[in-house]
Amino acid sequence: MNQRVWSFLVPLLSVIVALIIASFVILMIGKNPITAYAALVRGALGSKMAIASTIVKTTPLILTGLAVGFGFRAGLFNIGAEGQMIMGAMAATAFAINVGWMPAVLAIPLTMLVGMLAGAGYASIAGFLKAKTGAHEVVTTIMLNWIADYFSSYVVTVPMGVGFGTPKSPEIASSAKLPPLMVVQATELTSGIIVAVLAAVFIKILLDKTSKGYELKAAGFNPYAAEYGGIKLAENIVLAMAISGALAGLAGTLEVMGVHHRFLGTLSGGKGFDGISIALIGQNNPIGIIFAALLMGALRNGSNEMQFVGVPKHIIMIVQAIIIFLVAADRIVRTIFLRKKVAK
Amino acid sequence: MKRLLVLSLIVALSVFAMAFKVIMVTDVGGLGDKSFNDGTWEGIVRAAEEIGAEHKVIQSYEQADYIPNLTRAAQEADVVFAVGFMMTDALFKVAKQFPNVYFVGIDIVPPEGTSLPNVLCYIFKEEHAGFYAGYIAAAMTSTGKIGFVGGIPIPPVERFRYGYEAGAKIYSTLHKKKVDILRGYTNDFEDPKKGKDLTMAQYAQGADIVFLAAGACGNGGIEAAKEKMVALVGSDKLVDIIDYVVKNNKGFFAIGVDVDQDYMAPGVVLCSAMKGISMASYYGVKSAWDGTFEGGLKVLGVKEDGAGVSPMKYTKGMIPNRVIAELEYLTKLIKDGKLVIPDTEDALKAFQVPAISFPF
Amino acid sequence: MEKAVEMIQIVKRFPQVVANDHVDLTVLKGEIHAIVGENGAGKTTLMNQLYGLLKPDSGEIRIFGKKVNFKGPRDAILMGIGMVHQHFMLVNNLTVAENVVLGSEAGIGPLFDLKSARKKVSELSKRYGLHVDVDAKIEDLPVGMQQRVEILKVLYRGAEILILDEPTAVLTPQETEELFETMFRLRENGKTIIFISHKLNEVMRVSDRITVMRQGKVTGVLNKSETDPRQIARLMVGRDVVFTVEKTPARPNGVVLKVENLHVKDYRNLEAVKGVSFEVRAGEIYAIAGVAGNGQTELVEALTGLRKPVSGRVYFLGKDITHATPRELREMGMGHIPEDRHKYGLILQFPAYYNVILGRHHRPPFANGEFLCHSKILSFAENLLSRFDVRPNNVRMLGANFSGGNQQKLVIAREIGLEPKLMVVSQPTRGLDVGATEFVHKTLIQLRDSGVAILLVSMELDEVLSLADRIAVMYNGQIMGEVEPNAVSIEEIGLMMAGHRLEEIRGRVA
Amino acid sequence: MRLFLALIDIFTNPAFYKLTLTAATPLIFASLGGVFSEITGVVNIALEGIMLMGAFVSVVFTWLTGNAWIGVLFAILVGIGMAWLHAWASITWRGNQIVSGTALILLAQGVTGFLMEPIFGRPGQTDIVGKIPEVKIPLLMKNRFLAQSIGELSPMIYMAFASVFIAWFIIYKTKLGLRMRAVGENPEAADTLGVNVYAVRYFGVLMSGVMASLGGAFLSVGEVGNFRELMTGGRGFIALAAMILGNWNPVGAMWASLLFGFSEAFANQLQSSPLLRVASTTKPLFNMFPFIVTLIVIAGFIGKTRPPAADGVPYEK
Repeated sequence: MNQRVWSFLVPLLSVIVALIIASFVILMIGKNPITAYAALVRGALGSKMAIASTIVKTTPLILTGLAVGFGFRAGLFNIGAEGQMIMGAMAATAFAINVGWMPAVLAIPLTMLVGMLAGAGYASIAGFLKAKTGAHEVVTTIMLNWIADYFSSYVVTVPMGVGFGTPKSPEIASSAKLPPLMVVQATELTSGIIVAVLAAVFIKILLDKTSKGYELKAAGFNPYAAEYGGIKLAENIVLAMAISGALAGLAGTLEVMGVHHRFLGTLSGGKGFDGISIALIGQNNPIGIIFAALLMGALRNGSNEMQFVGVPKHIIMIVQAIIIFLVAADRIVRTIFLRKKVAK
Repeated sequence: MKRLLVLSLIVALSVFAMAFKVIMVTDVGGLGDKSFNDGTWEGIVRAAEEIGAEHKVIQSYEQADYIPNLTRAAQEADVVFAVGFMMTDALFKVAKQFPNVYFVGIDIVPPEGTSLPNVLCYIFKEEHAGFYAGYIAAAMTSTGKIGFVGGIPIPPVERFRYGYEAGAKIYSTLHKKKVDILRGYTNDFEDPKKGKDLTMAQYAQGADIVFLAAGACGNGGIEAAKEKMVALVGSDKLVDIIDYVVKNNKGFFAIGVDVDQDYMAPGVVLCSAMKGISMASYYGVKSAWDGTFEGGLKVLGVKEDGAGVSPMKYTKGMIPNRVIAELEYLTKLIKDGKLVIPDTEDALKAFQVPAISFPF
Repeated sequence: MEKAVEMIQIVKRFPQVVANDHVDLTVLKGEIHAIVGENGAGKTTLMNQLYGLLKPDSGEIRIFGKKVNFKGPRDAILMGIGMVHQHFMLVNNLTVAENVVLGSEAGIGPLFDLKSARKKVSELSKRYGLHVDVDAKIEDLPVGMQQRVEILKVLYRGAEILILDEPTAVLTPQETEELFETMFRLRENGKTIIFISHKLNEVMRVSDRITVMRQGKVTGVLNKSETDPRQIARLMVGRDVVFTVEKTPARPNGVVLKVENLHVKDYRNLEAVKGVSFEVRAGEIYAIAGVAGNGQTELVEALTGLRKPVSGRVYFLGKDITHATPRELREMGMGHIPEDRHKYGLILQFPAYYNVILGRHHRPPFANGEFLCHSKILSFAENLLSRFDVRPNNVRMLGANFSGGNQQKLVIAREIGLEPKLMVVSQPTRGLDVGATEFVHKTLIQLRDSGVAILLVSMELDEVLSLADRIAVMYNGQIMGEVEPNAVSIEEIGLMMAGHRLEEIRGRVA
Repeated sequence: MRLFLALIDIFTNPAFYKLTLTAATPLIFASLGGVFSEITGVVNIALEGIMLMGAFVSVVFTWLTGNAWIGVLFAILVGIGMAWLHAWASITWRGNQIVSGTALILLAQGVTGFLMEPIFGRPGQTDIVGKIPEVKIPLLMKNRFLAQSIGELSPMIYMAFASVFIAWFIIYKTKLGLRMRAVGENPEAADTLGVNVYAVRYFGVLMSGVMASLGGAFLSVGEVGNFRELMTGGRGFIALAAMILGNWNPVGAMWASLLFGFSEAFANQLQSSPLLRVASTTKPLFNMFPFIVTLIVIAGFIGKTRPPAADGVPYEK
């Protein structure tokens, strides 16, 4: 079967295999897997609200997935989307708190820009160090993650902290809040999803249609040939890290503008890390990443509903682990299903 | 398939509709924190068992889960608990949508100007609990140095510290004993090793009693105290520890937080600075059941049984009776409003120990 | 005479192609048996089966009359077979001694005894005259040395049957001669040698018998004494091959490239080019000959902007380009066919139409502002591929999927498509078969005749002699002398390649 | 001046050096795990997950048997099991090593969280179940400074340093080690010489399971005596960084881990120091110190490190 079909089929088949394996675990704790999975589907897609919150969850995952995936395309392993997301959200908040006087048409894009610039700037540190001294980006971005984490928890408790009992920033100005697309009770479907999808399309165009994208990919595939072809490697490394960081920063910014409306300490909740698996499930293709993020978002959101029928949320982490594992070793999946086909 | 789904939904809903139901939604930490979540749950279970209500707990993955989880809970339950300061915004957004469901927020303060009749919020005067810890620590230290290990310096943690420092200051003023306080933060509530390392660092600098206001990091701190104590005493048996401490008048101790953690290392955990979380959630459920529920904010301190010190089951024998008696007296002063424990940094700086003379 | 190797009716299929189609091979004990054929004829596949790296789909292998069924190279090694691969199979960060003993290390139990390994290896190298520093790391050794290590590896394992896959490509004539002496010595000791080559003069010089292959089939088994190169070539290629490159005398014009006292350091920060000066004129091919690892790579990198020179000056059409970037050089009209097409020349994961615009991807007509013009790129690529007869003529195929010769054609097509004024060409025919080599040579001559200045760096002496209008020989980062091809003997060039200056040689003769 | 006094106070305090060691030990174990795996050419980002699993399993079996060493033993076995999954996916099935690694981290987080309830009857964290006692080295106890710094330590700390030596010995002094280095650099070359590339890689990856699970077990039964969900807190990633900083060499990884432990102990000591007057709310910034130090060291002093050439590349015959 051809490559394109498989790249789409493997994640889907992996989901099936993972759900089958997990159903044994569910049986072991004395629950009914069918009830559990019905709850999973219901929780992810069963109602307007379910769909809205699935999309809310998907939005930042698309962007962190893009951040990591874009890095991979340019030959960089940006494990620091987590920290860039925090820095982006924090800077955007600091800006958006003070723009009450600005009309929304100005405040919204400017806030996004600030968040993206902060993410880009923070990621560029790693890019710059790699270009300048050859320092491995995995090490530097891991370190930068922790620094961002500690710094942000300082920021929300001291300079930006408000209120009694809560480590959080003040609410951002209402002109900087993203208008919701749909409101179901307290759940607001943020228009951030549009921004995220546009970002994916933008990255797709950048990679496939522009000469800059050509250079970034060339440097990612073969830095020697790229240099031979007149492409400046150091410049490309910094630029690629900056774009990757801007995407992660945008993920954090949209969380602030569209969901929480303020900066909360542990905002990222591992989404930067999720970006790695999403990027790879989506084969580092921006459009694939949208679907991979949607899959993750739906599983995560549906798993909340599973808790209501008494299945612990850890089950869904195990399901995710198996899916990702099978996507990694996709030949396992191909073998399982191709053999079946042959047998028929 | 679709029909099956609808059918199961109907069955589920009809079952749910019958009994009185309590659902607790936690933040990302979940049960097992030996703090808010466990404390709240304990009170819910106690009340629910008394009145025969259904009860369950839903854990959130991340902040974006608060609203969906609270909404889902409100669709099913009569009383919904939101536990943890992070859920403030979500709680009030959802509660507005469900005026017929009671909501209880633990460690949550209504945002300025918001007040809903169906939302009851509890917060605690941690500084009161911290006061006991500080007073006992100052009384018991043999090195003149006591430690404070905080998690992330969020306001509840800081209030514990204000009380702790004030308590130590009261003791040292009244008894003219010089007491230094070492302060540090793990900046984390999850990692016990970090708690242990920081506690050990404070022991290394001469502290012999450390107050652990750091969530699960505290477990590591307790283990640090145990390690030091066992090395000193040569045994981890309670009798040997008491014997040694009484005879030599020294030892290494930890002070627990939120709930009674004395049992975790008998004789080594000097006392625990407790919050009356389970009591709050117990009354939350009960009031909803018997119709006396009133919205608003309740601040629970010593007077309301919302803060206090553990019974010191294992360590009472080491602590001089005089100290216990003094604490009883001071408790009365706090209840009467004659002794105000500072609850902000500024109040702490300005805090002057009032002239207190014990009647004994 | 005893048969050392018999391969009977060997068939090996790969997904797209039948690599060995009922191949028979018989090698007698104590002979030097050459296997010749173009790239892709199936020589290497056949040898990989003999060495246990691949399993035949059908057929039988006998070693000294005994039927064998190898599960891996270990089995083959145990049967006394050793192979020196065309692409060196060396571990770069290990020392010579470690590389030689890897897989059959000395030592008690699990321990590795480096001392005895060093001793054994240096004894071995002395016995066969293959001198090499046993403690040097492979990555620090020139290619020629690395090959010695490969031969030592085989000898260390006590091989009775040695497979040498294109062993002479990187050696000086003297070194080649030494290798042949070694081979003869080995034959005298009763060892059997299988010698894979497409250099017919070498085959004629050393082998006893010759098996010729074409397109996965054996097209002939010949005794050397009864054949001639022309017959072998016909069997190899399936047609008559033109051996000498037809060319008219050069009509050089003004100086295009001028290099003055250039010093360049290599990646280890050691000086690799030590004061080189020369000029290349329009319409001539100026060749730099020499054994690999004598600074040619660094020289080319410095000229093409990939490496910063330490000192000296480079002028291109009168302009100082000492510190120009690759992009600036390209804009000025310098083409570059790099030595290692996998590392520098192509982006294997890119389709052909992307590969042919590398270096010009950022400017019209291929890019319009920031955007690529795919329609123009595609039509340009289609044009180029047909003009240079790249096969298959599919612009959407990934670089990795083209054969070696066609990859090289892609690179050459791209660089010529640039319409350069100067072409820096490095090892243009490495690993190419006779047909492709012929094409490349013709193309270079045409280019020269159209007035382009060509700097050719090659380790193949034949190539240099047949193409160049002037030849410089490089040794240890310096130029030993500059000669014209029709006024120099092979011996003189060989001596220069071994580090003797031209004046010194001619002075001695005189 | 106060800072200066505080620094003197810290550096002359023997307990500071002990704290450096206890902070570095889990990193030493885990980074050795990384070295074992990557030197044979398999990237193992799953260290974090294997550590977490090791921490959990050792607590479970310590709780069941009352003997912490049995806990450690089972941690090693499960660590090997986790590593085997990684090896199976990335060597046998030639999967993407980074993806497989992230899957295993998630698996460990899910499984440990999930099993808390059925095993201990409650989620979140366990009580203190017991741990490996410290041992005294009589020879060192004579000198006060030595006694308080390295005289009385958890035996697992000594094990960590022994492991550094063992790892160094295996990699540089045995036949297997030579093959490991060869396979990580040029698997094809090793294959042609009859070295079983897959077997050698399996060995490397399984050893990384042993080491990482020891690192996790040290955190739980070696140090704090209980298990808490996600208690490894990213140490697996720091170990990964230490491995790179140490240039894929066991001794280098040890130094990098020690540097990190040193800065962590230093930050703890400094922020607690009564000599230093800093607003308590800014103290969390001290926790950034080890990460900033690492960043500066890698950027300023180490720069380029060189991974094994075939690191992360599946080998296909």
